[in-house]
Amino acid sequence: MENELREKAKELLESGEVAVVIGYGFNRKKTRITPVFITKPEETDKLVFNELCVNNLSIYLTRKYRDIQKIGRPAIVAKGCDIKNIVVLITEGQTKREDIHILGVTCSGVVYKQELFKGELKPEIMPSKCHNCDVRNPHVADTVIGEKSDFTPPEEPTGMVFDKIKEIDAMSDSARWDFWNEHFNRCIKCYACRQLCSLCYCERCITEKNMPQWIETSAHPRGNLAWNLIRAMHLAGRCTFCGECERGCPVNIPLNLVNQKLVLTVKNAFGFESGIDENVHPPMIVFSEDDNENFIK
Amino acid sequence: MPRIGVFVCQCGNNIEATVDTQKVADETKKLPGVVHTESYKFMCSSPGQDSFKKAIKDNKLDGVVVSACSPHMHEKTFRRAAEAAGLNQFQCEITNVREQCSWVHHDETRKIGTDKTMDLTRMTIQRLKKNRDLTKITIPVTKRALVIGGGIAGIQAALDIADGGQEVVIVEKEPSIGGNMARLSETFPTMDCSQCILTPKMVEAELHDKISLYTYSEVEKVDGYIGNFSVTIKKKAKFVDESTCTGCGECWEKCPFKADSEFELGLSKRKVIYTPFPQAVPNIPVIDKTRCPKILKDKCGLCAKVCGPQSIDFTQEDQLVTEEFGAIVVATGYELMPNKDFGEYGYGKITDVISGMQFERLASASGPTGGAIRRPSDNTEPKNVVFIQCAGSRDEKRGVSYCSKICCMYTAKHTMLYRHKVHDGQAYVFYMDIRSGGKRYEEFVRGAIEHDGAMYLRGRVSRVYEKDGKVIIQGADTLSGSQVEIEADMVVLATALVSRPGADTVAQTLGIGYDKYKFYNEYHPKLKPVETVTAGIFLAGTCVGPMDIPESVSQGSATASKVLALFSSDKMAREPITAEVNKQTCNACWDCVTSCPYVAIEKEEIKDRKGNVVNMLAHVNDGLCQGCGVCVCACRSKAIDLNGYTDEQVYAAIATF
Amino acid sequence: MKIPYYPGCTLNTVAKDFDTSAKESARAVGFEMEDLEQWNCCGASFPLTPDNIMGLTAPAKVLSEAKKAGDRLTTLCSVCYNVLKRTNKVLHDDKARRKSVNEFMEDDYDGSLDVVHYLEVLRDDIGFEKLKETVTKPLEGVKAGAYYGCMLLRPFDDIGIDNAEAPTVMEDMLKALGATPVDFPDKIECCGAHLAMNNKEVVQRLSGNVIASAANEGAEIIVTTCPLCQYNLEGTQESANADTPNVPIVYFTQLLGLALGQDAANLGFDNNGGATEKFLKKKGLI
Amino acid sequence: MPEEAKIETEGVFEPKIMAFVCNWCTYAGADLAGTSRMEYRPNVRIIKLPCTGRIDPLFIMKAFENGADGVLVSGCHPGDCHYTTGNYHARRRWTAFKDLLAFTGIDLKRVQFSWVSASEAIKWVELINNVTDDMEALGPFMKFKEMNKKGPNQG
Repeated sequence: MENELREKAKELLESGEVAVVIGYGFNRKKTRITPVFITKPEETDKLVFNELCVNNLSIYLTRKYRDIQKIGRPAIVAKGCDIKNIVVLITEGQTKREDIHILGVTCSGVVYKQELFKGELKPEIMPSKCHNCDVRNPHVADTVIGEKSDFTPPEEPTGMVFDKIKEIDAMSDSARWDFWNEHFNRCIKCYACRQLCSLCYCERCITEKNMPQWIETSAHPRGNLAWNLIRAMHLAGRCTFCGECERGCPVNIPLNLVNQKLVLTVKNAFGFESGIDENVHPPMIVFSEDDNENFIK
Repeated sequence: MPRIGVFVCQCGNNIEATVDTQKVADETKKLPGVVHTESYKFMCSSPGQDSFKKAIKDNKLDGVVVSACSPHMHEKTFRRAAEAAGLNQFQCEITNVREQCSWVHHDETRKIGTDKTMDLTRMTIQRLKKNRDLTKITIPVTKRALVIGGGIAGIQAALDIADGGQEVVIVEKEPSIGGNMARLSETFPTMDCSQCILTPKMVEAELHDKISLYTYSEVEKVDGYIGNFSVTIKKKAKFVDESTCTGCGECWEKCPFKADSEFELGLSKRKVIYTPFPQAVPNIPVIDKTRCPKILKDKCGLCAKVCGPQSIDFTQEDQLVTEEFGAIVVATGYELMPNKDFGEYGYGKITDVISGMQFERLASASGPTGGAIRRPSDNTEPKNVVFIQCAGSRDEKRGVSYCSKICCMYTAKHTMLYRHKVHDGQAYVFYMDIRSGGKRYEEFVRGAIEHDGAMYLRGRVSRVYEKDGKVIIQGADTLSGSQVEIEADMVVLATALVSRPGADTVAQTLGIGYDKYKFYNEYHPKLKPVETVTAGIFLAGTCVGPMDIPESVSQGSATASKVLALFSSDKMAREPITAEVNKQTCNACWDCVTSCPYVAIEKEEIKDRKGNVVNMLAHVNDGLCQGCGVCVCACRSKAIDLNGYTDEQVYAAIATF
Repeated sequence: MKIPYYPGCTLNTVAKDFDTSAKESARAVGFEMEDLEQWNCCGASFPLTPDNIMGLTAPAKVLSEAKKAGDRLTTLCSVCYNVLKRTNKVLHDDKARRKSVNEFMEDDYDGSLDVVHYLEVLRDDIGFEKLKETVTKPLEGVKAGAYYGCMLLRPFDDIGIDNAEAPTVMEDMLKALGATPVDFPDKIECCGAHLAMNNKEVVQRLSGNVIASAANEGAEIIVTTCPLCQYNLEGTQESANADTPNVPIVYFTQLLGLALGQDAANLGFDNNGGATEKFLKKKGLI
Repeated sequence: MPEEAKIETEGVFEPKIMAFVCNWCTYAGADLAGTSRMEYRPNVRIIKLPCTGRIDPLFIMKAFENGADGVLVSGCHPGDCHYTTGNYHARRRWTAFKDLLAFTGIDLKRVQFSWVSASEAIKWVELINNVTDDMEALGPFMKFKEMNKKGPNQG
């Protein structure tokens, strides 16, 4: 599979069809996977793909990485779940489908965090998204690499995130409040969640708008709550549940819970799943006259 | 430091009774930035406004708060006064302390009212501090009006606008203007012949040098905004060259093929090349391309052979033209409810059950029977005719909930026309209520009953069926409390007036609202009856709801006055409550473009000095933006803000809370 | 396909033929009607006063029982259908009355049942096209007038089986059976209904009108969905002082059974008026 | 005097309710309540916006941060929006936001949504009275107030 990937990347670079291949490679010590940006055909051997490739590389397609954009037309190695983000980026005009070459890789799951990997990909070190993955075969791609997966996701989503959401839903208001307060209180406003998120591509984040300062920038519980809730709102109907924000959070705030909660809301209320079709507008900027309004008096 | 003035109105005793306005004035004086406060008996009075202006000048105020009645009442008044005193009018803000405080909290100790007034005033002061000077937006105006629909309302609007010296285009989808009124026989309550009063207007419209008629045409697309609409019109192929056709009639005389006449509602035939009726304007025929054998299979072509000026052109195609207009009058009219659903009235099954409009054609001198009342099945003169009112109207379950308004009157007219033409005939009318409000209307109905002997039966008809060449009507007469059965020769249904099929599509094309019956929504049903929420688009006639000819004509004239007012200057000013994009922070995600209800946000190309497109960013079109603020919420980076309701203003108000 | 079925008092007694012919025919077209284990009278009339809770309890009990058997309930008698369907709607839509009824019955029925008439099953589940294919003995040359009466159609908002003013469901069925449906003006008029108890003259006048109206349009046989209509129409014909044409009055399921090839002896034509068997013999159907 | 102290000393709790309403329907409805001299509880402070479509979840967060015990959001009924569709957009936004707030443990009685037309003065009055009652029953929004008291965390 890796050979196939390298061959294709080489071909793309040689033909000049793309100027850079954004992919996965090993770090110098060969212990960890890190993003690599290949511009020379002879360097395509650096490309790898394995169960450690958890990173969502779609972030390098955004305006946050203008230096990469400047190199020229990119090819990007992407798992199905990463492609969902690319689809959202296309929907939101951040890139054009024809401006990128998607090297879709079939995937049989990745680790939740690389350091958990001890030579074997056990279910318990895989994130919830992998257990429920419906895109192990890339759904939007120019080239698909790897053997076809015949994995079918369970009808009812399973995994820690979903269990925890159910658990929280069943809690009392004050228990929920305490749960989140405890987590959000830890927030140090480092914005790693934002930095890692390919859909947090704003030229200026709302928290950096200081006239008026809607969200307090200090790591005060009050501002922490506002930040985390408003960020979740900004991702409502867009978040693909890639999990990068939670993976990157240095204080381990379970952001997957908030995001998945809204993914479920959007799915139940508006029948929408993000990252599937680039021609469908995200649900929060459109409406249906028949939307449920039983909560409105 | 800002220099703010606060003016607390006592409104006689309306505010003063529950609010200690002097205390509010004294307390607010202590707030930072407030340099002048006063309490006054009637701020909106002339002396009140004078002192307001004087205070602005004397204290060199750069912002004013008036704590008084609702801004819906006097915001304009005070803003105008502020402007007169040299202040930008958007530096004047109103606190609503009458409708939303003093009138709703009846506390005699005045504590509640005073406290709340203080709070509200403080919020307004903080908001005001974030106000920016705004200037009214000026938009150039294309002095050319489009009238959609060439019925009486549209014709009247066009004539009045044209008489006011401005150019008008009437777009009519039928081959002739005239609309439903052209079908009518005589009109209530004066009984003058509809065609006699309508035809001169039609001709006048045709001959007016400021009016262009686009018949057999439909509006396809509307872009732009008030003063600057760009409208694409489809001119359907007539297969007749309008510039050379003389309307001699040779072609339709000779055409050997016939079809049901739409104008005559199926009561007679027309040719395949035809004008809908003899007085058609323009008097130029069209070829029905769905039936013409020449067009369908290249056979016949007789019309082309007999045409003197060689005007027939079988190769013509539909044409799309795009033209600029400053205002649009929508006068698309009505239809009668299709009656196939009225099982109990046997409509569609029984030939001699006809609609009121079909009766108009029977009674019309130019109609299929030359004005003689003949029933459709066997062309005999009906001696007993039953008129059933409210067929579909006021029937929420299976018809429409509203009253169609004109049926009581036209049914009375029908009974009269019938009696005038069939002297020994008897008319029966089943009615629910007789609604004859209007000048000389009630007298008219009385005339039908007392002079022309129509038998009015208050009650509903339960069943209509055929028996031995008669139409049997079973119904209730609730006044005598008995059931009645009438053997009639013909039944006339006063079917409900409904909007035209496709009225919703037209509304969507124009961007105007409509109700559940697809009648168009007025801006305000009482005070802005001919305006729509979309500036520059006006409504006339029955596309708004059932109305009679005088009302439709009045509305036509009313829209004309609105259009002429709009065209009275080369530029128009409008409130600057519009969204604005910060180009530095726009992500070009186009969420604003998608969510905008007005298509007011465009993708603007940003070019470098060489003219290469380097970027695309959102741009708000001031002419189209109505200032709802949906885009502001859609924008995650808050690169859009709404002037007049900026984030800073709202934030300041919340933060004061 | 099995559908829970509520027979009702009349179909269990005087209109037994209606019941058996319907069940037989159902089997022939591919569904099974299962009698409810427990049932009582439907109440026989729907209470029109909104505060009459007691009037709702009998049908509510039936519905609650039916819910135990499934999500749908079918029935044949127009009156039972009308009462059950409307009661069900009340229990579904009107929280307050649902609460009162349930409190009284110590039950928790929520109106979630789908009450359907046998004709609806034929039309919507089986389909008249399919029915037509199942017919083995087409009723060729039989001019049949479909008489609906009141209860099967109205009030329209509550019942909604067909256009209340110009219904066609029975005509469509008759067409599928190979018969020639005859439309007649009085097909949805009242037969006189319960006035059979105390005012026979009215019944004779109204039922007489119906029969005359059908005969006038050329109907040779009248088809009903209601035991009470059948009783009133036939009773009117048989009464000595009525001057009405002698047209057989049968249940629609009897003709259905006949067309589906069932043994005519089991369809109960011998319990219909004398003219019935004669007519069917004349047409060569029995 | 800080609010909590006031409750302790005076035994009264006057909830603070912030209402975000649209200019065309609810604001006009509230005006009509005034013109009709109806009486209602004085605890509400209205912020007028052109349309419910302009009401950002940020406003609601900020209102709580500034000590609101309850927030009311109200606009035109579906189909009546002055801007034709602004309220439909708002409705979507609220659907997601209310779920999120509930998930965080905020009692949804604290944020109430309503449609009040320009003619529904009675509905407005009842709404304000009910919301005020609800807030009184719930008591001061201590969750937020306590959070406000906390200092910045030390990371």
